[in-house]
Amino acid sequence: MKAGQCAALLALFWLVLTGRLDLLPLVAGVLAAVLIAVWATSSLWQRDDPPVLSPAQWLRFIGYTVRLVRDIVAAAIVVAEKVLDPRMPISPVLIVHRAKFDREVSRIALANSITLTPGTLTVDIEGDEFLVHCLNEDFAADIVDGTFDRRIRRVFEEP
Amino acid sequence: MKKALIIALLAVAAIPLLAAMASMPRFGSPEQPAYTHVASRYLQKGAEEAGADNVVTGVILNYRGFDTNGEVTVIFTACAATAAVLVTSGSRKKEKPGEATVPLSPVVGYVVRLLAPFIALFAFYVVLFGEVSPGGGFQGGTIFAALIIILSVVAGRNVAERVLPARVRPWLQIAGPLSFIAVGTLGAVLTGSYLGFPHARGLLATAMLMGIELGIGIGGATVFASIFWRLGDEP
Amino acid sequence: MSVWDSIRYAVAAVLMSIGAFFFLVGTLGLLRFPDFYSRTHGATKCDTVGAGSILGGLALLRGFEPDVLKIVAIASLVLLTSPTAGHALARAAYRTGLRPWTRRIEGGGQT
Amino acid sequence: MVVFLWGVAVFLLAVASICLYRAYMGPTALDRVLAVNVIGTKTMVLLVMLAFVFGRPLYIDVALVYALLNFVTTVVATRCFETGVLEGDWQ
Repeated sequence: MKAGQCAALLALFWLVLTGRLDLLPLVAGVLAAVLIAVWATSSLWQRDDPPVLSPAQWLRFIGYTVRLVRDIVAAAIVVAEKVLDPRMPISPVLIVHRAKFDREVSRIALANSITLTPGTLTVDIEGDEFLVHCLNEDFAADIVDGTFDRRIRRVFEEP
Repeated sequence: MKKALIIALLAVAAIPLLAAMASMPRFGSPEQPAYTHVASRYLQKGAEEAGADNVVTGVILNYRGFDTNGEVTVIFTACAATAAVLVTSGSRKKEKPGEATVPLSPVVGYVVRLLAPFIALFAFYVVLFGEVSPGGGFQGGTIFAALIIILSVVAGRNVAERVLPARVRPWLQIAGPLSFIAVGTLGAVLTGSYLGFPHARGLLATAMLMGIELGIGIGGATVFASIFWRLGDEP
Repeated sequence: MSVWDSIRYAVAAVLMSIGAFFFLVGTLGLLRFPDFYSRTHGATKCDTVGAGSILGGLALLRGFEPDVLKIVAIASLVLLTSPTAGHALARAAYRTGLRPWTRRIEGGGQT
Repeated sequence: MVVFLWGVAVFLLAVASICLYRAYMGPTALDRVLAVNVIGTKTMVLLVMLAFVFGRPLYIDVALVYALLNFVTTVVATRCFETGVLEGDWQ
Protein backbone atom coordinates (compact mmCIF):
# COMPACT_ATOMS: atom_id res chain seq x y z
CA MET A 1 0.00 0.00 0.00
CA LYS A 2 2.72 2.42 1.02
CA ALA A 3 4.88 1.55 -1.98
CA GLY A 4 1.81 1.59 -4.23
CA GLN A 5 0.91 5.19 -3.45
CA CYS A 6 4.52 6.28 -3.73
CA ALA A 7 4.90 4.55 -7.11
CA ALA A 8 1.69 6.12 -8.40
CA LEU A 9 2.87 9.60 -7.39
CA LEU A 10 6.27 8.98 -8.96
CA ALA A 11 4.71 7.76 -12.20
CA LEU A 12 2.60 10.93 -12.26
CA PHE A 13 5.76 13.01 -11.76
CA TRP A 14 7.38 11.11 -14.62
CA LEU A 15 4.48 11.97 -16.90
CA VAL A 16 4.80 15.62 -15.91
CA LEU A 17 8.52 15.52 -16.68
CA THR A 18 8.37 13.79 -20.03
CA GLY A 19 5.11 15.33 -21.17
CA ARG A 20 4.48 12.64 -23.76
CA LEU A 21 3.08 9.15 -23.94
CA ASP A 22 5.60 7.18 -26.01
CA LEU A 23 5.94 3.54 -25.16
CA LEU A 24 9.65 3.19 -24.38
CA PRO A 25 10.01 6.17 -21.99
CA LEU A 26 6.73 5.27 -20.34
CA VAL A 27 7.82 1.68 -19.64
CA ALA A 28 11.23 2.81 -18.41
CA GLY A 29 9.65 5.47 -16.19
CA VAL A 30 7.07 3.19 -14.62
CA LEU A 31 9.74 0.58 -13.99
CA ALA A 32 11.99 3.16 -12.33
CA ALA A 33 9.05 4.53 -10.33
CA VAL A 34 8.23 1.09 -8.91
CA LEU A 35 11.87 0.36 -8.08
CA ILE A 36 12.39 3.73 -6.40
CA ALA A 37 9.12 3.37 -4.48
CA VAL A 38 10.17 -0.03 -3.15
CA TRP A 39 13.56 1.37 -2.16
CA ALA A 40 12.02 4.40 -0.44
CA THR A 41 9.49 2.45 1.58
CA SER A 42 11.91 -0.27 2.59
CA SER A 43 14.93 1.90 3.30
CA LEU A 44 13.80 5.43 4.15
CA TRP A 45 10.42 4.90 5.75
CA GLN A 46 10.82 1.59 7.49
CA ARG A 47 11.01 2.98 11.00
CA ASP A 48 8.28 5.56 11.21
CA ASP A 49 4.98 6.76 9.91
CA PRO A 50 5.11 7.42 6.17
CA PRO A 51 3.01 10.23 4.70
CA VAL A 52 0.33 7.98 3.25
CA LEU A 53 -2.98 9.78 2.87
CA SER A 54 -6.41 8.37 2.15
CA PRO A 55 -8.42 9.84 -0.75
CA ALA A 56 -10.52 11.94 1.63
CA GLN A 57 -7.37 13.22 3.30
CA TRP A 58 -5.90 14.12 -0.08
CA LEU A 59 -8.98 16.17 -0.89
CA ARG A 60 -8.89 17.98 2.44
CA PHE A 61 -5.14 18.49 2.03
CA ILE A 62 -5.69 20.25 -1.30
CA GLY A 63 -8.38 22.39 0.29
CA TYR A 64 -6.01 23.19 3.14
CA THR A 65 -3.26 24.19 0.70
CA VAL A 66 -5.58 26.57 -1.14
CA ARG A 67 -6.60 28.17 2.15
CA LEU A 68 -2.96 28.37 3.25
CA VAL A 69 -1.97 30.11 0.03
CA ARG A 70 -4.72 32.68 0.62
CA ASP A 71 -3.51 33.25 4.19
CA ILE A 72 0.09 33.56 3.04
CA VAL A 73 -0.71 36.21 0.48
CA ALA A 74 -2.85 38.18 2.93
CA ALA A 75 -0.16 38.11 5.59
CA ALA A 76 2.73 38.77 3.18
CA ILE A 77 1.17 42.16 2.52
CA VAL A 78 1.28 42.92 6.25
CA VAL A 79 4.96 42.00 6.42
CA ALA A 80 5.67 44.08 3.31
CA GLU A 81 4.15 47.09 5.11
CA LYS A 82 6.45 46.46 8.05
CA VAL A 83 9.52 46.18 5.86
CA LEU A 84 8.72 49.32 3.91
CA ASP A 85 7.87 51.36 6.99
CA PRO A 86 10.90 53.55 7.70
CA ARG A 87 10.40 53.19 11.46
CA MET A 88 10.51 49.38 11.14
CA PRO A 89 7.83 48.69 13.78
CA ILE A 90 8.84 45.19 14.86
CA SER A 91 9.45 43.78 18.30
CA PRO A 92 10.41 40.12 17.89
CA VAL A 93 9.36 37.57 20.51
CA LEU A 94 9.96 33.86 20.96
CA ILE A 95 6.83 31.88 21.73
CA VAL A 96 6.60 28.29 22.92
CA HIS A 97 3.57 26.61 21.45
CA ARG A 98 2.40 23.18 22.55
CA ALA A 99 0.49 20.91 20.20
CA LYS A 100 -0.02 17.18 20.51
CA PHE A 101 -0.47 15.17 17.33
CA ASP A 102 -0.82 11.47 16.63
CA ARG A 103 1.07 11.52 13.34
CA GLU A 104 4.48 12.77 12.39
CA VAL A 105 3.14 14.30 9.19
CA SER A 106 0.91 16.65 11.19
CA ARG A 107 3.87 17.93 13.19
CA ILE A 108 5.83 18.65 10.03
CA ALA A 109 2.82 20.24 8.35
CA LEU A 110 2.27 22.53 11.34
CA ALA A 111 5.94 23.52 11.45
CA ASN A 112 6.04 24.37 7.77
CA SER A 113 2.67 26.14 7.84
CA ILE A 114 3.92 28.32 10.69
CA THR A 115 7.07 29.13 8.74
CA LEU A 116 5.13 29.88 5.57
CA THR A 117 2.75 32.24 7.34
CA PRO A 118 4.52 35.59 7.33
CA GLY A 119 5.56 36.99 10.65
CA THR A 120 6.16 33.61 12.26
CA LEU A 121 9.05 31.20 11.93
CA THR A 122 9.48 27.77 13.48
CA VAL A 123 12.89 27.83 15.11
CA ASP A 124 12.90 24.46 16.82
CA ILE A 125 10.74 21.44 17.55
CA GLU A 126 11.20 19.21 20.53
CA GLY A 127 8.49 16.67 21.17
CA ASP A 128 5.24 18.60 21.35
CA GLU A 129 6.91 21.97 21.81
CA PHE A 130 7.24 24.34 18.91
CA LEU A 131 9.57 27.28 19.41
CA VAL A 132 8.22 30.08 17.22
CA HIS A 133 9.94 33.35 16.42
CA CYS A 134 7.44 36.14 15.72
CA LEU A 135 8.14 39.54 14.27
CA ASN A 136 5.33 40.90 16.41
CA GLU A 137 3.25 39.29 19.04
CA ASP A 138 0.00 39.75 17.13
CA PHE A 139 1.22 37.61 14.22
CA ALA A 140 1.10 34.60 16.49
CA ALA A 141 -2.58 34.94 17.39
CA ASP A 142 -3.75 32.15 15.07
CA ILE A 143 -1.06 29.79 16.28
CA VAL A 144 -1.47 30.39 19.98
CA ASP A 145 -5.24 29.93 20.00
CA GLY A 146 -4.88 26.61 18.19
CA THR A 147 -6.65 27.44 14.91
CA PHE A 148 -3.80 25.91 12.95
CA ASP A 149 -3.71 22.80 15.13
CA ARG A 150 -7.41 22.14 14.63
CA ARG A 151 -7.18 22.59 10.87
CA ILE A 152 -4.22 20.26 10.56
CA ARG A 153 -5.84 17.64 12.78
CA ARG A 154 -8.90 17.75 10.57
CA VAL A 155 -6.79 17.25 7.45
CA PHE A 156 -4.40 14.50 8.49
CA GLU A 157 -5.83 12.72 11.50
CA GLU A 158 -9.43 12.04 10.56
CA PRO A 159 -9.71 9.03 8.29
CA MET B 1 68.24 34.22 -14.45
CA LYS B 2 66.18 31.07 -14.24
CA LYS B 3 63.00 33.05 -14.73
CA ALA B 4 64.38 34.80 -17.78
CA LEU B 5 65.40 31.46 -19.25
CA ILE B 6 61.89 30.08 -18.74
CA ILE B 7 60.34 33.12 -20.38
CA ALA B 8 62.73 32.83 -23.34
CA LEU B 9 61.96 29.13 -23.74
CA LEU B 10 58.22 29.77 -23.62
CA ALA B 11 58.53 32.53 -26.20
CA VAL B 12 60.46 30.24 -28.51
CA ALA B 13 57.84 27.54 -28.05
CA ALA B 14 55.06 30.03 -28.68
CA ILE B 15 56.31 31.17 -32.09
CA PRO B 16 55.51 27.98 -34.05
CA LEU B 17 52.19 27.65 -32.24
CA LEU B 18 51.21 31.20 -33.14
CA ALA B 19 52.35 30.65 -36.72
CA ALA B 20 50.20 27.54 -36.91
CA MET B 21 47.26 29.47 -35.48
CA ALA B 22 47.73 32.18 -38.09
CA SER B 23 47.64 29.70 -40.95
CA MET B 24 44.40 28.16 -39.74
CA PRO B 25 41.16 29.25 -41.35
CA ARG B 26 39.55 32.15 -39.53
CA PHE B 27 37.34 31.09 -36.64
CA GLY B 28 33.82 30.51 -37.89
CA SER B 29 34.79 31.02 -41.52
CA PRO B 30 32.71 28.94 -43.91
CA GLU B 31 35.81 27.60 -45.68
CA GLN B 32 36.84 25.51 -42.68
CA PRO B 33 37.03 21.85 -43.61
CA ALA B 34 34.77 21.02 -40.69
CA TYR B 35 32.01 23.11 -42.22
CA THR B 36 32.50 22.15 -45.85
CA HIS B 37 32.51 18.38 -45.59
CA VAL B 38 31.68 17.07 -42.16
CA ALA B 39 28.92 19.30 -40.80
CA SER B 40 26.65 18.96 -43.81
CA ARG B 41 26.95 15.20 -43.65
CA TYR B 42 26.13 15.23 -39.93
CA LEU B 43 23.10 17.39 -40.47
CA GLN B 44 21.77 15.56 -43.53
CA LYS B 45 22.37 11.96 -42.59
CA GLY B 46 22.81 12.25 -38.81
CA ALA B 47 19.29 11.30 -37.89
CA GLU B 48 19.17 8.06 -39.85
CA GLU B 49 22.78 7.01 -39.45
CA ALA B 50 23.41 7.75 -35.80
CA GLY B 51 20.18 6.50 -34.29
CA ALA B 52 19.76 9.61 -32.13
CA ASP B 53 17.03 12.21 -32.33
CA ASN B 54 19.53 14.90 -31.48
CA VAL B 55 22.38 15.70 -33.85
CA VAL B 56 24.80 16.55 -31.06
CA THR B 57 24.19 13.23 -29.34
CA GLY B 58 24.67 11.47 -32.64
CA VAL B 59 27.98 13.20 -33.22
CA ILE B 60 29.33 12.63 -29.74
CA LEU B 61 28.28 9.04 -29.28
CA ASN B 62 28.36 7.75 -32.84
CA TYR B 63 30.46 9.64 -35.39
CA ARG B 64 33.04 10.52 -32.80
CA GLY B 65 32.35 7.54 -30.56
CA PHE B 66 36.01 6.54 -30.32
CA ASP B 67 36.88 10.03 -29.18
CA THR B 68 34.18 10.02 -26.54
CA ASN B 69 35.13 6.53 -25.45
CA GLY B 70 38.66 7.72 -24.81
CA GLU B 71 37.44 10.87 -23.10
CA VAL B 72 35.15 8.97 -20.78
CA THR B 73 37.97 6.60 -19.88
CA VAL B 74 40.33 9.51 -19.17
CA ILE B 75 37.76 11.35 -17.06
CA PHE B 76 36.87 8.34 -15.00
CA THR B 77 40.52 7.46 -14.53
CA ALA B 78 41.09 10.99 -13.25
CA CYS B 79 38.11 10.71 -10.90
CA ALA B 80 39.26 7.33 -9.63
CA ALA B 81 42.73 8.78 -9.09
CA THR B 82 41.22 11.69 -7.12
CA ALA B 83 39.28 9.26 -4.98
CA ALA B 84 42.39 7.12 -4.51
CA VAL B 85 44.51 10.10 -3.42
CA LEU B 86 41.88 10.94 -0.83
CA VAL B 87 42.11 7.44 0.63
CA THR B 88 43.85 7.65 3.93
CA SER B 89 45.16 4.93 6.13
CA GLY B 90 42.73 5.77 8.88
CA SER B 91 39.24 4.41 9.01
CA ARG B 92 35.91 6.12 9.32
CA LYS B 93 35.23 8.04 12.48
CA LYS B 94 32.66 6.25 14.57
CA GLU B 95 29.89 8.60 15.51
CA LYS B 96 27.91 7.39 18.47
CA PRO B 97 24.31 8.53 18.47
CA GLY B 98 23.72 11.40 20.86
CA GLU B 99 27.38 12.08 21.39
CA ALA B 100 27.36 15.83 21.97
CA THR B 101 26.08 16.53 18.48
CA VAL B 102 22.93 18.44 17.69
CA PRO B 103 20.13 16.08 16.66
CA LEU B 104 18.73 16.56 13.21
CA SER B 105 15.67 18.74 12.85
CA PRO B 106 12.66 16.45 12.30
CA VAL B 107 11.30 18.82 9.66
CA VAL B 108 14.45 18.64 7.56
CA GLY B 109 14.68 14.86 7.89
CA TYR B 110 11.05 14.43 6.94
CA VAL B 111 11.08 16.74 3.93
CA VAL B 112 14.32 15.32 2.58
CA ARG B 113 12.97 11.80 2.80
CA LEU B 114 9.77 13.00 1.16
CA LEU B 115 11.72 14.51 -1.73
CA ALA B 116 14.32 11.75 -2.12
CA PRO B 117 12.27 9.45 -4.41
CA PHE B 118 11.41 12.40 -6.65
CA ILE B 119 15.03 13.50 -6.90
CA ALA B 120 16.03 9.94 -7.80
CA LEU B 121 13.40 9.77 -10.54
CA PHE B 122 14.42 13.18 -11.81
CA ALA B 123 18.05 12.07 -12.03
CA PHE B 124 16.92 9.04 -14.01
CA TYR B 125 14.94 11.33 -16.32
CA VAL B 126 17.94 13.59 -16.91
CA VAL B 127 20.13 10.58 -17.70
CA LEU B 128 17.64 8.99 -20.04
CA PHE B 129 16.54 12.13 -21.84
CA GLY B 130 20.02 13.54 -22.22
CA GLU B 131 19.51 12.55 -25.81
CA VAL B 132 16.84 15.15 -26.51
CA SER B 133 17.04 17.66 -23.67
CA PRO B 134 19.83 19.36 -21.72
CA GLY B 135 21.33 16.65 -19.63
CA GLY B 136 22.83 13.25 -20.09
CA GLY B 137 24.90 10.82 -18.14
CA PHE B 138 27.20 13.21 -16.29
CA GLN B 139 24.47 15.68 -15.41
CA GLY B 140 22.04 13.03 -14.19
CA GLY B 141 24.85 11.35 -12.29
CA THR B 142 25.62 14.63 -10.55
CA ILE B 143 22.00 15.04 -9.47
CA PHE B 144 22.00 11.49 -8.16
CA ALA B 145 25.25 12.19 -6.30
CA ALA B 146 23.62 15.28 -4.76
CA LEU B 147 20.81 13.05 -3.55
CA ILE B 148 23.29 10.62 -2.03
CA ILE B 149 25.20 13.45 -0.36
CA ILE B 150 22.10 14.96 1.22
CA LEU B 151 20.92 11.50 2.29
CA SER B 152 24.21 10.79 4.00
CA VAL B 153 24.10 14.18 5.69
CA VAL B 154 20.49 13.83 6.76
CA ALA B 155 19.60 10.16 7.03
CA GLY B 156 23.02 8.83 7.89
CA ARG B 157 25.71 7.25 5.83
CA ASN B 158 24.36 3.73 6.38
CA VAL B 159 21.18 4.49 4.49
CA ALA B 160 23.00 6.26 1.68
CA GLU B 161 25.61 3.56 1.32
CA ARG B 162 22.93 0.95 0.87
CA VAL B 163 22.19 2.51 -2.52
CA LEU B 164 25.79 2.05 -3.66
CA PRO B 165 27.08 -0.89 -1.62
CA ALA B 166 30.80 -0.92 -0.93
CA ARG B 167 31.16 -4.40 -2.43
CA VAL B 168 30.18 -3.36 -5.94
CA ARG B 169 31.35 0.25 -5.75
CA PRO B 170 34.66 -0.31 -7.58
CA TRP B 171 32.71 -1.82 -10.46
CA LEU B 172 30.15 0.95 -10.43
CA GLN B 173 32.93 3.55 -10.51
CA ILE B 174 34.08 2.29 -13.88
CA ALA B 175 30.54 1.72 -15.15
CA GLY B 176 31.00 4.54 -17.68
CA PRO B 177 33.93 3.07 -19.64
CA LEU B 178 32.59 -0.45 -19.05
CA SER B 179 29.21 0.30 -20.60
CA PHE B 180 30.95 2.07 -23.45
CA ILE B 181 33.08 -0.99 -24.12
CA ALA B 182 30.07 -3.29 -23.75
CA VAL B 183 28.01 -1.26 -26.22
CA GLY B 184 31.02 -1.01 -28.54
CA THR B 185 31.48 -4.76 -28.48
CA LEU B 186 27.78 -5.28 -29.06
CA GLY B 187 28.13 -3.00 -32.06
CA ALA B 188 31.08 -5.08 -33.25
CA VAL B 189 28.97 -8.22 -33.03
CA LEU B 190 26.02 -6.65 -34.81
CA THR B 191 27.68 -4.57 -37.50
CA GLY B 192 31.23 -5.85 -37.66
CA SER B 193 32.98 -2.72 -36.39
CA TYR B 194 33.66 -1.57 -32.84
CA LEU B 195 31.08 1.02 -31.72
CA GLY B 196 29.16 0.45 -34.93
CA PHE B 197 25.50 1.22 -34.47
CA PRO B 198 22.86 -0.66 -36.41
CA HIS B 199 21.63 1.71 -39.08
CA ALA B 200 18.15 3.13 -39.24
CA ARG B 201 17.02 4.77 -36.05
CA GLY B 202 15.47 1.78 -34.43
CA LEU B 203 14.71 0.81 -30.88
CA LEU B 204 18.03 -1.01 -30.63
CA ALA B 205 20.24 1.96 -31.48
CA THR B 206 18.31 4.14 -29.02
CA ALA B 207 18.65 1.46 -26.35
CA MET B 208 22.41 1.30 -26.99
CA LEU B 209 22.79 5.07 -26.63
CA MET B 210 20.75 4.99 -23.44
CA GLY B 211 22.93 2.17 -22.15
CA ILE B 212 26.01 4.35 -22.55
CA GLU B 213 24.30 7.30 -20.85
CA LEU B 214 23.11 5.13 -17.99
CA GLY B 215 26.59 3.72 -17.48
CA ILE B 216 28.14 7.18 -17.43
CA GLY B 217 25.44 8.35 -15.00
CA ILE B 218 25.95 5.50 -12.56
CA GLY B 219 29.73 5.84 -12.81
CA GLY B 220 29.65 9.59 -12.25
CA ALA B 221 27.30 9.34 -9.29
CA THR B 222 29.43 6.64 -7.67
CA VAL B 223 32.66 8.57 -8.16
CA PHE B 224 31.25 11.83 -6.75
CA ALA B 225 29.65 10.05 -3.81
CA SER B 226 32.89 8.17 -3.08
CA ILE B 227 34.88 11.40 -3.12
CA PHE B 228 32.38 12.98 -0.72
CA TRP B 229 32.52 10.02 1.64
CA ARG B 230 36.30 9.96 1.54
CA LEU B 231 36.33 13.61 2.59
CA GLY B 232 34.34 12.62 5.68
CA ASP B 233 36.82 9.96 6.74
CA GLU B 234 39.20 10.66 9.54
CA PRO B 235 42.83 10.92 8.49
CA MET C 1 -5.59 38.17 -30.34
CA SER C 2 -8.92 37.38 -28.77
CA VAL C 3 -10.42 39.09 -25.77
CA TRP C 4 -9.69 36.05 -23.66
CA ASP C 5 -6.03 36.22 -24.61
CA SER C 6 -5.69 39.89 -23.72
CA ILE C 7 -7.32 39.29 -20.33
CA ARG C 8 -4.97 36.36 -19.77
CA TYR C 9 -1.90 38.44 -20.66
CA ALA C 10 -3.01 41.32 -18.49
CA VAL C 11 -3.57 39.07 -15.47
CA ALA C 12 -0.20 37.39 -16.06
CA ALA C 13 1.54 40.77 -16.21
CA VAL C 14 -0.13 41.86 -12.98
CA LEU C 15 0.81 38.61 -11.25
CA MET C 16 4.42 38.94 -12.36
CA SER C 17 4.61 42.55 -11.23
CA ILE C 18 3.29 41.51 -7.82
CA GLY C 19 5.92 38.77 -7.70
CA ALA C 20 8.70 41.18 -8.59
CA PHE C 21 7.45 43.57 -5.91
CA PHE C 22 7.59 40.85 -3.26
CA PHE C 23 11.08 39.85 -4.36
CA LEU C 24 12.12 43.46 -3.86
CA VAL C 25 10.46 43.57 -0.43
CA GLY C 26 12.18 40.33 0.59
CA THR C 27 15.53 41.76 -0.43
CA LEU C 28 14.89 45.00 1.41
CA GLY C 29 13.99 42.92 4.46
CA LEU C 30 17.22 41.00 4.03
CA LEU C 31 19.12 44.27 4.09
CA ARG C 32 17.15 46.28 6.64
CA PHE C 33 16.10 43.90 9.41
CA PRO C 34 18.22 44.08 12.54
CA ASP C 35 19.05 40.42 13.18
CA PHE C 36 19.39 37.06 11.49
CA TYR C 37 15.99 35.69 12.50
CA SER C 38 13.98 38.61 11.21
CA ARG C 39 16.06 38.60 8.02
CA THR C 40 15.07 34.97 7.55
CA HIS C 41 11.44 36.07 7.91
CA GLY C 42 11.76 38.67 5.21
CA ALA C 43 13.77 36.55 2.87
CA THR C 44 12.08 33.15 2.91
CA LYS C 45 8.48 34.28 2.96
CA CYS C 46 8.51 37.13 0.54
CA ASP C 47 10.56 34.91 -1.76
CA THR C 48 7.97 32.15 -1.58
CA VAL C 49 5.17 34.56 -2.44
CA GLY C 50 7.27 36.24 -5.14
CA ALA C 51 8.34 33.00 -6.78
CA GLY C 52 4.84 31.55 -6.59
CA SER C 53 3.33 34.67 -8.08
CA ILE C 54 5.79 34.95 -10.97
CA LEU C 55 5.55 31.23 -11.73
CA GLY C 56 1.76 31.52 -11.67
CA GLY C 57 1.91 34.40 -14.12
CA LEU C 58 4.21 32.48 -16.43
CA ALA C 59 1.96 29.41 -16.30
CA LEU C 60 -0.98 31.60 -17.21
CA LEU C 61 1.02 33.05 -20.07
CA ARG C 62 1.78 29.62 -21.39
CA GLY C 63 -1.81 28.45 -21.43
CA PHE C 64 -2.71 24.77 -21.63
CA GLU C 65 0.58 23.05 -22.41
CA PRO C 66 2.36 20.12 -20.75
CA ASP C 67 5.09 22.54 -19.64
CA VAL C 68 2.65 24.23 -17.29
CA LEU C 69 2.55 21.07 -15.19
CA LYS C 70 6.31 21.33 -14.82
CA ILE C 71 5.97 24.91 -13.62
CA VAL C 72 3.34 23.76 -11.14
CA ALA C 73 5.79 21.08 -9.97
CA ILE C 74 8.47 23.74 -9.43
CA ALA C 75 6.01 25.93 -7.53
CA SER C 76 4.99 23.10 -5.20
CA LEU C 77 8.65 22.25 -4.72
CA VAL C 78 9.31 25.83 -3.64
CA LEU C 79 6.28 25.70 -1.35
CA LEU C 80 7.79 22.65 0.36
CA THR C 81 11.51 23.45 0.39
CA SER C 82 11.49 27.18 1.11
CA PRO C 83 10.00 26.97 4.63
CA THR C 84 12.15 23.92 5.36
CA ALA C 85 15.30 25.78 4.38
CA GLY C 86 14.22 28.78 6.47
CA HIS C 87 13.58 26.55 9.45
CA ALA C 88 16.92 24.77 8.99
CA LEU C 89 18.74 28.11 8.95
CA ALA C 90 16.92 29.45 11.99
CA ARG C 91 17.47 26.24 13.90
CA ALA C 92 21.17 26.17 13.10
CA ALA C 93 21.43 29.76 14.36
CA TYR C 94 19.46 28.94 17.51
CA ARG C 95 21.42 25.78 18.28
CA THR C 96 24.73 27.55 17.82
CA GLY C 97 23.64 30.11 20.37
CA LEU C 98 22.71 33.16 18.33
CA ARG C 99 20.38 35.27 20.46
CA PRO C 100 17.38 36.91 18.81
CA TRP C 101 17.31 40.67 18.70
CA THR C 102 14.65 42.27 20.84
CA ARG C 103 13.61 45.86 21.11
CA ARG C 104 14.99 47.37 24.26
CA ILE C 105 12.23 49.01 26.24
CA GLU C 106 13.51 51.81 28.44
CA GLY C 107 12.00 51.36 31.86
CA GLY C 108 12.49 53.39 34.97
CA GLY C 109 15.20 52.81 37.53
CA GLN C 110 18.82 53.60 37.71
CA THR C 111 21.22 53.16 34.88
CA MET D 1 5.09 40.69 -23.83
CA VAL D 2 8.70 39.64 -24.42
CA VAL D 3 9.79 43.18 -23.58
CA PHE D 4 7.88 42.97 -20.32
CA LEU D 5 9.50 39.60 -19.55
CA TRP D 6 12.92 41.10 -20.22
CA GLY D 7 12.08 43.95 -17.89
CA VAL D 8 11.10 41.65 -15.04
CA ALA D 9 14.17 39.47 -15.68
CA VAL D 10 16.55 42.45 -15.52
CA PHE D 11 14.77 43.67 -12.39
CA LEU D 12 15.25 40.26 -10.77
CA LEU D 13 18.94 40.32 -11.67
CA ALA D 14 19.30 43.76 -10.10
CA VAL D 15 17.51 42.63 -6.92
CA ALA D 16 19.69 39.51 -6.76
CA SER D 17 22.81 41.63 -6.98
CA ILE D 18 21.58 43.74 -4.07
CA CYS D 19 21.44 40.50 -2.06
CA LEU D 20 25.16 40.10 -2.69
CA TYR D 21 25.66 42.93 -0.19
CA ARG D 22 24.33 40.68 2.59
CA ALA D 23 26.35 37.74 1.31
CA TYR D 24 29.46 39.92 1.48
CA MET D 25 28.81 41.71 4.78
CA GLY D 26 27.61 38.79 6.87
CA PRO D 27 27.86 39.40 9.82
CA THR D 28 27.40 35.70 10.60
CA ALA D 29 28.13 32.83 8.23
CA LEU D 30 24.44 31.89 8.30
CA ASP D 31 23.56 35.32 6.92
CA ARG D 32 25.69 34.51 3.94
CA VAL D 33 24.02 31.13 3.46
CA LEU D 34 20.65 32.86 3.68
CA ALA D 35 21.66 35.41 1.06
CA VAL D 36 22.87 32.66 -1.25
CA ASN D 37 19.60 30.80 -0.76
CA VAL D 38 17.62 33.92 -1.65
CA ILE D 39 19.74 34.52 -4.74
CA GLY D 40 19.18 30.87 -5.70
CA THR D 41 15.40 31.28 -5.58
CA LYS D 42 15.62 34.32 -7.83
CA THR D 43 17.92 32.48 -10.24
CA MET D 44 15.45 29.63 -10.43
CA VAL D 45 12.60 31.99 -11.32
CA LEU D 46 14.90 33.76 -13.77
CA LEU D 47 15.63 30.48 -15.55
CA VAL D 48 11.92 29.80 -16.01
CA MET D 49 11.52 33.31 -17.41
CA LEU D 50 14.43 32.76 -19.81
CA ALA D 51 12.69 29.63 -21.01
CA PHE D 52 9.86 31.91 -22.13
CA VAL D 53 12.02 34.73 -23.46
CA PHE D 54 14.09 32.42 -25.64
CA GLY D 55 11.23 30.06 -26.38
CA ARG D 56 13.11 27.05 -25.08
CA PRO D 57 10.94 25.09 -22.63
CA LEU D 58 13.89 22.85 -21.82
CA TYR D 59 15.31 25.56 -19.54
CA ILE D 60 12.49 24.66 -17.15
CA ASP D 61 14.31 21.39 -16.44
CA VAL D 62 17.39 23.40 -15.55
CA ALA D 63 15.28 25.51 -13.20
CA LEU D 64 14.04 22.33 -11.53
CA VAL D 65 17.64 21.20 -11.02
CA TYR D 66 18.49 24.59 -9.59
CA ALA D 67 15.60 24.51 -7.14
CA LEU D 68 16.65 21.07 -5.93
CA LEU D 69 20.33 21.90 -5.59
CA ASN D 70 19.54 25.17 -3.82
CA PHE D 71 17.69 23.25 -1.15
CA VAL D 72 20.42 20.62 -0.90
CA THR D 73 23.09 23.31 -0.48
CA THR D 74 21.21 25.10 2.28
CA VAL D 75 20.45 21.94 4.23
CA VAL D 76 23.98 20.58 3.98
CA ALA D 77 25.50 23.94 4.95
CA THR D 78 23.22 24.43 7.96
CA ARG D 79 23.81 20.87 9.07
CA CYS D 80 27.53 21.51 8.86
CA PHE D 81 27.18 24.63 11.01
CA GLU D 82 25.07 22.82 13.57
CA THR D 83 27.36 19.88 14.15
CA GLY D 84 30.60 20.40 12.27
CA VAL D 85 30.12 16.83 11.07
CA LEU D 86 28.75 15.96 7.68
CA GLU D 87 26.89 12.93 8.84
CA GLY D 88 23.46 12.53 10.25
CA ASP D 89 20.81 10.24 11.51
CA TRP D 90 17.13 10.88 11.41
CA GLN D 91 15.15 10.88 14.60
